[in-house]
Amino acid sequence: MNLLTVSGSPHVHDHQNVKSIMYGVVVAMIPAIFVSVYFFGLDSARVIFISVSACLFFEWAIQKYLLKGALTINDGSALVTGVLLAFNVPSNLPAWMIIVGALVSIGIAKMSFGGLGKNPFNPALIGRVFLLISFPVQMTSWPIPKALFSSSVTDAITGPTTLGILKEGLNAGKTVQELMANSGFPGYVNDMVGAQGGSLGEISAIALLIGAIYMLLRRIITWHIPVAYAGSAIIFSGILWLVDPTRYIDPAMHMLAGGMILGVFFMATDMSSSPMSPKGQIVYGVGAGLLTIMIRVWGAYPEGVSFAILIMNAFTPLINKAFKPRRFGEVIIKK
Amino acid sequence: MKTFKLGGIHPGENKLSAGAAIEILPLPTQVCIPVSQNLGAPSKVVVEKGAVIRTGQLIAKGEAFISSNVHSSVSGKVTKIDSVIDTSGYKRPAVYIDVEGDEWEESIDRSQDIISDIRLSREEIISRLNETGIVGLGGATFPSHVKLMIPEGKKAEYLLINGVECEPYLTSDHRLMLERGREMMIGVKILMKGLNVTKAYIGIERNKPDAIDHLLKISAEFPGIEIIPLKVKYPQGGEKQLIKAVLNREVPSGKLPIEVGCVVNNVGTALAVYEAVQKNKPLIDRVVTVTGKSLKKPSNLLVRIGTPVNQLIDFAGGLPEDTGKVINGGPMMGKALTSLEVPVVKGTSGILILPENESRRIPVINCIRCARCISVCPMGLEPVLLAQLSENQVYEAAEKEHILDCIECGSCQYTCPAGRPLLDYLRLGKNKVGVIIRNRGKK
Amino acid sequence: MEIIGIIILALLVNNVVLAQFLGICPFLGVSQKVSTSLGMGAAVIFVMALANLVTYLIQFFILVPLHIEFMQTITFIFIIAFLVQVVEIILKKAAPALYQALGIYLPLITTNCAVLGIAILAVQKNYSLVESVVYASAIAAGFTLALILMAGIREQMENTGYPAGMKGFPMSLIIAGLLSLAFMGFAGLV
Amino acid sequence: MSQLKYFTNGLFKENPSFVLVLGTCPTLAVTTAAINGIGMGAATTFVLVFSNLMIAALKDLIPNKVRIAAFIVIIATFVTIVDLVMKAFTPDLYATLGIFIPLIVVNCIILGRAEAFAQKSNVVPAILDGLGMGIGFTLAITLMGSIREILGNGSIFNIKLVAEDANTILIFILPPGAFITYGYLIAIMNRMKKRYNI
Amino acid sequence: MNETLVYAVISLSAIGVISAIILYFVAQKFKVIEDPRIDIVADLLPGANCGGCGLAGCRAFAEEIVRSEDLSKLNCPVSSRDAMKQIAAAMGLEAPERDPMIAVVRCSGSRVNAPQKVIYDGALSCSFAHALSAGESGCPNGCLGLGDCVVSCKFDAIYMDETTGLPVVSDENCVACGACITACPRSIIELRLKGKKDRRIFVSCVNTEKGGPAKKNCSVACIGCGKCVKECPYDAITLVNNLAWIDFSKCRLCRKCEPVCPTGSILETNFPARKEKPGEPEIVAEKTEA
Amino acid sequence: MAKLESSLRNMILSLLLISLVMSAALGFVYNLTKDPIAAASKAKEVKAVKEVLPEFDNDPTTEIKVVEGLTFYPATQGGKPIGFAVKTYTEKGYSGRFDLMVGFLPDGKINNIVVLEQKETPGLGTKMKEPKFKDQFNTLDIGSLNNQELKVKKDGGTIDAISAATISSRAFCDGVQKAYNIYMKNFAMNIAGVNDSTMMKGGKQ
Ligand SMILES: Cc1cc2nc3c(=O)[nH]c(=O)nc-3n(C[C@H](O)[C@H](O)[C@H](O)COP(=O)(O)O)c2cc1C
Ligand SMILES: Cc1cc2nc3c(=O)[nH]c(=O)nc-3n(C[C@H](O)[C@H](O)[C@H](O)COP(=O)(O)O)c2cc1C
Ligand SMILES: Cc1cc2nc3c(=O)[nH]c(=O)nc-3n(C[C@H](O)[C@H](O)[C@H](O)COP(=O)(O)O)c2cc1C
Ligand SMILES: Cc1cc2nc3c(=O)[nH]c(=O)nc-3n(C[C@H](O)[C@H](O)[C@H](O)CO)c2cc1C
Ligand code: SF4
Ligand code: SF4
Ligand code: SF4
Ligand code: SF4
Ligand code: FES
Repeated sequence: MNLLTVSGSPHVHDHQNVKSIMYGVVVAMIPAIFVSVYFFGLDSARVIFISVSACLFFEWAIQKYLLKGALTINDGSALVTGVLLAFNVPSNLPAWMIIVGALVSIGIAKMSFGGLGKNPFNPALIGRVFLLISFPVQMTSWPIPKALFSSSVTDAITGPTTLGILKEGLNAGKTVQELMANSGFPGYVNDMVGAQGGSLGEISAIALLIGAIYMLLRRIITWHIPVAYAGSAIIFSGILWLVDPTRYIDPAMHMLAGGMILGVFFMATDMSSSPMSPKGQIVYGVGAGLLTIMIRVWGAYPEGVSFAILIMNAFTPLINKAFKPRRFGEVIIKK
Repeated sequence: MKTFKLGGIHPGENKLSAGAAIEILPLPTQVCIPVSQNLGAPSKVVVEKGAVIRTGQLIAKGEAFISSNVHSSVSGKVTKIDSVIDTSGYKRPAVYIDVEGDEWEESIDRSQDIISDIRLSREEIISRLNETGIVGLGGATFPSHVKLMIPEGKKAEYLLINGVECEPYLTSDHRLMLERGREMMIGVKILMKGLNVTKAYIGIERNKPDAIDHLLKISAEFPGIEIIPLKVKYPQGGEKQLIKAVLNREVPSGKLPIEVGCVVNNVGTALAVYEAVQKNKPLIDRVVTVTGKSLKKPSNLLVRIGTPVNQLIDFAGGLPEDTGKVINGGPMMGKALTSLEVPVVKGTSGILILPENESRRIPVINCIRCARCISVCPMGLEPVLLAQLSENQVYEAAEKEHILDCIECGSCQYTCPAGRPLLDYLRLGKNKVGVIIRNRGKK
Repeated sequence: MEIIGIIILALLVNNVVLAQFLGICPFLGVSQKVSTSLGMGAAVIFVMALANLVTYLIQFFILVPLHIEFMQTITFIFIIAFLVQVVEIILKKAAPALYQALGIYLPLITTNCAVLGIAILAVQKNYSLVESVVYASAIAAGFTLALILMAGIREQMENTGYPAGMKGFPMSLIIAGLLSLAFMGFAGLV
Repeated sequence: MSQLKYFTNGLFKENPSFVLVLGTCPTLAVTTAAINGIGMGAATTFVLVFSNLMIAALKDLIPNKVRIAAFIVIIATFVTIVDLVMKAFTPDLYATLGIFIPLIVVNCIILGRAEAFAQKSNVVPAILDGLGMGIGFTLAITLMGSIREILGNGSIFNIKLVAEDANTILIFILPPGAFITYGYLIAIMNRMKKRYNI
Repeated sequence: MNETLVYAVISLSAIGVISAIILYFVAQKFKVIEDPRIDIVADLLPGANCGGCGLAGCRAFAEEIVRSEDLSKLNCPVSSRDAMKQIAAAMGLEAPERDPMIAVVRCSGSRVNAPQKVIYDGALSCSFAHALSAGESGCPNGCLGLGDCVVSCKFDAIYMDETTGLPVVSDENCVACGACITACPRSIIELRLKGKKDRRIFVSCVNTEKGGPAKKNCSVACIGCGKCVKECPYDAITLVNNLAWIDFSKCRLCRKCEPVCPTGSILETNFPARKEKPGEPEIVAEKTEA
Repeated sequence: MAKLESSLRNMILSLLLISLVMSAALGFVYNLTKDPIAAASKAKEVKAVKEVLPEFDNDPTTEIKVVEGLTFYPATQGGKPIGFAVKTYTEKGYSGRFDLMVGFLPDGKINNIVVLEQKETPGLGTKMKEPKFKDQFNTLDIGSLNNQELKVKKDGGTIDAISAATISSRAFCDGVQKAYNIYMKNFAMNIAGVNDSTMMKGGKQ
């Protein structure tokens, strides 16, 4: 007879594990990857490839030579970070900058803290913001995607994002309506399918939504953060829009343009850096939503998602402390 | 469909033995009866080595308030009074008896007749349960007569009968309700009388439709008893969850069900109560599920207390080749056994045999802070935090985070994708916090 | 509106710790626990507001009229040290509970360069008396904010564990760096 | 020589920036370029040496209760002197170091050394200690400055190392870069200390 | 003399004088009496806040010393004797003399000596494994090898020997704070006299089972045969519950008991090598203290 | 020697003594450095003026005129005005205010510009100091521009903004424009080379 195994209960386990969750996220990102390759051509495949390999390499190297712990590169988390980092940069970013971004994401934001699950900030976003601040020129010149259904990829021309056009124009004193009437403006439909300038993973709302639905169905993410985030952003931007539609963009455009959908479903939901209790997640989502709109409307940057999420990441431990789950039997029932 | 709201999981049910009728396990040649089988103080042995005793004879007397009598489950000769490593893993004093024949005490009514009118008074019921050593068979083995003695100032309104059997694999309660429903219902009536309540609910999960139908059918004969079908969700069998599911009342943190006017008993307990009160039979046997995917014949067996576990396994087809783990109880709350010689005790509801490939935990990696453990915890705790605090030995903080509320259901560890040994650390923490609180009391 | 601008600027955009590098020593030192960092924060807010009030008066009623602006550093720091000590002594006697909560941080404040730095900056910025005090309070609140965020993260790290090589200052500094990165998002709000 | 160890102490073993982690504000704030490190270091060293000297000399004249106040006056005087002198003779450097010159007053190193060392020792060790600490501080912040200047600006001591319009990692001369560089430098120092058992 | 100079001197002196006066009066008025010796004592303590003294940290210990003015019942295990003497001097008291102690691990049940009986697959915590009664070797008292003691030591004085799977105490680092003793769920670790030149003799076993079962689980278990008790010329060894224990206050390190133990469960540390008697199994080699 | 005890008298005396000595020392150093400091700041001004204007032989710092918050330094060569240096500023920089010295030739054309005090982001906004950006303004005649307005290309103007630092570039234009406007308004420049003396007197103080 074999030796018996002893352990405390429980003796059975759910079928989901970290690996299946992480690969689930990768699966959810596939539609967006296709859209970006369609619009930006092989360039975007190049960026994703470099970013993913660099992330995996740094994770491996740091674990092996610095932390000297167990090697866990195949748990999929570095893969997710790699793809998301790629999603957050323009498709024409030079290779070495992508590698710097990967080093920052994995080396500084993740492994310094001990690796998977211990990082207080979202690694991919730290990488992206680091790049944005270090290389503002390269990080803000986005190739213009080809028009929908045309065959050639116009990779040489760069131009602003939807939000960039609006911010620039509003600063110059134009009204929202004037800017949206302009012929170069992508418009709702293009923003939906992805025919807009932008980082390579954020352009197509539809592709991202498909992935998000997949993640929700597989219970990789819960509804709390996305709903709170998008909800508060819509309400806040809606109020501003009602106050003055010429100066403030309407909520629909806020949702479709820029990294909103990507951030709401893929980045704000990163488990390591977001609160744990449902209440906490709602507070976090609302905070991120408000900050995003504030930064977009009044800040120096046209896009506020990354910063808003990072700032809320900083608040996460405090939120965790303040918003505990409702305990069973917490309210003494007087009968 | 009624159920509790907070947390909960739905592990694979694997009720392999649900169709197997209860069989009587042949008498073993030797039994070993641990004399401390209930929650609470150990009992005092009242027989001597070499004594010849009968089935049902008292062998150990519970002397403290929370303790209970132990009776011989067989007739024969006491060969030694020593200790045995029992299912709890600890060495406990035990009486070893060599079986000779099956001579029962005369006072026990061994007929098959069902006696439905309850002749004893409330006080007599309580002392009868005390004499016959009835303890809760739902797992905690709390002496049943103590449960009937409602503390001063409290009042029981409802009796809840726990027919949930939410543990995967286990089917002993299921079979019992199906095959001995009527006796069980009389037991419920007795308990109602003992508690002086007029309303009882029997909660049963929907994965036992035949038991529900059967009890619904006969419940007409038992006014005041209502059958409540419940949605299948673990750990609905936990008494706090059951009360929430059935009555939507929440037992306050750190308090007992009586706080919200409830008393919870297991169906097996109800049957034992029937036998004790109507037939004067002490608790000397119980239904045990023996099951496992590789086991030839998953069964439900009526077993005498003290029978070694390996005899049950032999009866069910022998220990499979690929056995990796043998569990006393269900897969969620049971204890892994280190040896197959341990005796069946009053609290043994099942013997589960897991094959080698299912007996190891998944590899442990870093917590990814996914909060699944939080979302499944039926007590609304933060298992991840509590386990960390316990691992880092900051027990005072763990106490503040209500570690003692944990009912050790294991949902958190079941669901953790990183395979963290959450419940291990929670148990450890609870233990240490308990010690801290006791020491505080001393000062 | 002006005042709100000053507050947002001081609290978020130009956070003392994360953007202006003042008061880093206590920021790194007293950020192990959220509860202590709250105490420290409260003490700093109180002292900064008081110090700015007094230094403002000294600057414009003594130094400027007498044309001895070069004595600014020496008089300011002297006054701050003096104030802190007086507050400490009084608190210890008059409100022992408050002293237990805040008092232990007071000596640390003397060497918190943010107090002196902000007193000097407020003068340089030509703020009015009210603005100067508001500015100082907002700066101190910004200090507290950074301190609490830091403490929250450090408390969490204590629970989850982290590489031994990063223990202590390296860990705190990396967290501070990432916090500062996140706070750059507030750029341009005012 | 036994006196010498007062001097070498501050260089590595008790380096104020990397080991004691005092005076963090200037370490982070002025190290956007290597040259600033030298300027700030020199100014701090001057103040350290003279205030250590003064305090060691006057220690018996100062009653305990006004100890800190007296130290502060002494330190502040030397700081103001440095301030005035730099303004007069090195106006460009003064412009970059800005507010951090007056803040030498509250630099924890100086008051820390006054309390922990000068107050208890004689003039010569006090001077040596001040000098060692000051030079240790200078070396440390010059190192920080060099790293940040190279990475963030592609130059060192204002000598361009890369093409004029090449991309450099700008963030290193911004606040987050300061924190991160400092953090990893201390981590590396700790590791070295452990490895070589210093 | 010019004006600025005069103003500067006057204003600073005025501020200085006024502050000194205010400070003085405030200090007088709001004086809080706190024994200054607390600070002095606290300064002399190591500040490790290890709790080895049984109080909540070093400051509490200092307060307690000053309050009770009695050092004999208070002892900081971490402080050197010199430091304690200094404290005593500061207090004007005598420091109690105390022989140095060290933690000793009383189990030699390595994998080789105590073969594996079951596979343990749970949290890596001795306390937890103990609660499950699941030592892999089957010895109900032996070391579980999961290192709760290592974690508990604040002085890096215990480490796990990779080959034996047993903890080893370092002679240099251990300050006898006793944290590991509390941590070990099986009371395997004991504080014993450190011994001259770190020489110690002790029974490296805590198993209280009878000889048969004990031996079944572990080849170096103390079987309670009592040979050592008879051998000891100083009556230092007692046998309780089938387990021999050497009283270190009586033991004179004569080394007579070690060779007579049939299972080799008596351990000697840091003695010069004995002359090898042929044919005697070398069991001690399995575990040598650092 | 034993330490002095903390009696009131000792405390006051000791602090008084130290304050006295130290403030005296300070006052002394202040007096010593007062002139060099003034000289240094003047030298800086003169240097900046020299950089932005062609050769001159007067001391413009003695003839400064302050108009609408801007400082004007008239420069003459052999008594003949050869232009004005204007110390101007803008509040619109990325990090708030920065100061510029703009040299105007008598005809209103810009001769050269130097950046004085600024707090822009190193590596971004600070690129305005580099010739690549600021030399675009040399010999530029704002008067000949559309609406006489200086703008970056993004806003429909002629100036190539520093990449990723449009804000600083705009602010730079703003500062120069301000100087130009006030200069044109107050110093009634004779663009076609009218009488020099009128120009010199033009400033309304
Ligand atoms: C590119 C790619 C690579 C994958 N690699 C693995 C792998 O190495 N291991 C794995 O378990 N799943 C991997 N998967 C995911 C699985 O196909 C499957 O989707 C996932 O394990 C979820 O299964 P579950 O719901 O049954 O857990 C990968 C998916 C993709 C898209
Ligand atoms: C997580 C958990 C699950 C439980 N599941 C069951 C169950 O399925 N059936 C049951 O009868 N008791 C179950 N119990 C025990 C009940 O909480 C309760 O102790 C029992 O029903 C009381 O009845 P008794 O005293 O008759 O045993 C469970 C307890 C816990 C903590
Ligand atoms: C840390 C940081 C510092 C910046 N500093 C400046 C600056 O000094 N000057 C400037 O014009 N823009 C600066 N910016 C960029 C502005 O926020 C803005 O993105 C830019 O001016 C837009 O101009 P563009 O259209 O040329 O990209 C900075 C951005 C960051 C993140
Ligand atoms: C739903 C989900 C979202 C994730 N989002 C991110 C992300 O935004 N950035 C990232 O670096 N990793 C992300 N990850 C991967 C993983 O959580 C991340 O590498 C950890 O933060 C590393 O500790 C995500 C994982 C999941 C399951
Ligand atoms: S074992 Fe305890 S902590 Fe875990 S889910 Fe159950 S009640 Fe919650
Ligand atoms: S379920 Fe596991 S991985 Fe998720 S938060 Fe809980 S402990 Fe961490
Ligand atoms: S080995 Fe034990 S007694 Fe010795 S220092 Fe460590 S914890 Fe304390
Ligand atoms: S000595 Fe005790 S605490 Fe240490 S490893 Fe062995 S069982 Fe665990
Ligand atoms: S130098 Fe220590 S706080 Fe600034």
